[in-house]
Amino acid sequence: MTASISVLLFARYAELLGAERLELAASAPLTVGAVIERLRSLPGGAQLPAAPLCAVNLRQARLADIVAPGDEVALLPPLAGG
Amino acid sequence: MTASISVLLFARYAELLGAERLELAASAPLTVGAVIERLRSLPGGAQLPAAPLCAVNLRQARLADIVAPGDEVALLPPLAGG
Amino acid sequence: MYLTHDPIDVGSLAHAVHSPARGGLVIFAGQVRDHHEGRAVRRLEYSAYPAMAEAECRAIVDEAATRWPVAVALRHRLGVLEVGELAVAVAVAGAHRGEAFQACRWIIDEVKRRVPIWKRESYADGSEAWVDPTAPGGTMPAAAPESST
Amino acid sequence: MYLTHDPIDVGSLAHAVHSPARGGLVIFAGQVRDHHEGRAVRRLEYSAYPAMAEAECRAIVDEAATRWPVAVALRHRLGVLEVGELAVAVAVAGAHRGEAFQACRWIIDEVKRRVPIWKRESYADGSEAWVDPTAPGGTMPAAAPESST
Repeated sequence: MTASISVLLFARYAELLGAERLELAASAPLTVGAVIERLRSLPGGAQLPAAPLCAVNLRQARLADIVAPGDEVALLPPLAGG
Repeated sequence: MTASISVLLFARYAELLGAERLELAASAPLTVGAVIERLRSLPGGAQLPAAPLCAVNLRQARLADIVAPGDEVALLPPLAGG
Repeated sequence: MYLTHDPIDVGSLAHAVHSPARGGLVIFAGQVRDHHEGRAVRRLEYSAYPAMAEAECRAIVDEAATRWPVAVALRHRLGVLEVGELAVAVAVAGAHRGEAFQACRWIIDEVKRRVPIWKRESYADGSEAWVDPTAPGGTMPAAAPESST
Repeated sequence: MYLTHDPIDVGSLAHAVHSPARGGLVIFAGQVRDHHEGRAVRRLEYSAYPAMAEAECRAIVDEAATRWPVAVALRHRLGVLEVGELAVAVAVAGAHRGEAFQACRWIIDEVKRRVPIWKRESYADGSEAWVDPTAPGGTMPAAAPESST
């Protein structure tokens, strides 16, 4: 079984990368910031902000937080509910 | 035609005096306070406060305000709407 | 007409202020509670000085419309109400929710402060009293209950 | 379930929080406006991160109930909405109106602040954009409109 981190993309960010879900191969823990850097190197990813709102396993997270294979990282565009 | 001031009584004040409307004979202007003193001298009137909330011709009034024959004075118990 | 003896329909008040340009709707609805100052309330009766109460309600609504860019609907019930029935409702719609909240809160506070309406409560033990926010205990004695037969 | 693809029924939310002990009911209803930042809006589409949005809504409702002695009902719509349809509604009932107003205002502010929901607007001229309160002009470009055929 390949070790990976699930990345969820929503709204405009999903449009930028043309995907709502990606699996990033990851054999060891890394920071949320490192996950974002990898996404920014993908086609369409350059327009992602360097420090977007993020969640890890449904809770808001910071760029310095550590994620491990099996975690779910979500990139959240600026919220517009209500 | 008898010159008089109409007095309206509401809620508990109407119960105290046993009337919702009184005509006070008055040939000349007098103060709202004087109207109240006359009401307080009526049967049941002693329980009226000396300075109740009052209105003259639908607008809140003070004890020193002057009323003339033809005016409508209302004595308003503490408000309890809403 | 801001006073009514008929049940208040909140939906029709909301409809009255609704418009596609006003995205925020705030409604306050006050209903008859089953208790007051520790006593079990069975029903109550609202009475008013109708001409002055209508004039005060109109003045409140007009003043709200000058203070905030909102549309307002207001209704206060009179007569006998059972527990759970609506006594008063205010609907305020505006483009921005902050204004709608402020205006709605201000209007209901002003209604309570300056509209000549009175409330006679009937308690579960058969007694009655006039609600009087200025009195110790919140009520003043009422004459013999209408229900004494 | 705080999120729904079905039209929001404010009456059922009011009914859910209603009780004879709670005399004050405050409702906020947010509906789709016909304009945004000067542009004529035709319709819009709400999307969400559903699992997190449900969790955040639940956390907001639970926190409100610890801060004020109130009952709360909350619903946010997802999917395509026409102008005038309800996007979100909050119903708060309490014994005292001040608490109900405060809680209702706090809840809708928190929903906007922390629930992961996004809004794509379709304008009268056929263009579309993502609502982005942090962007100059309030929107960011969207990919080709779904309606281009």
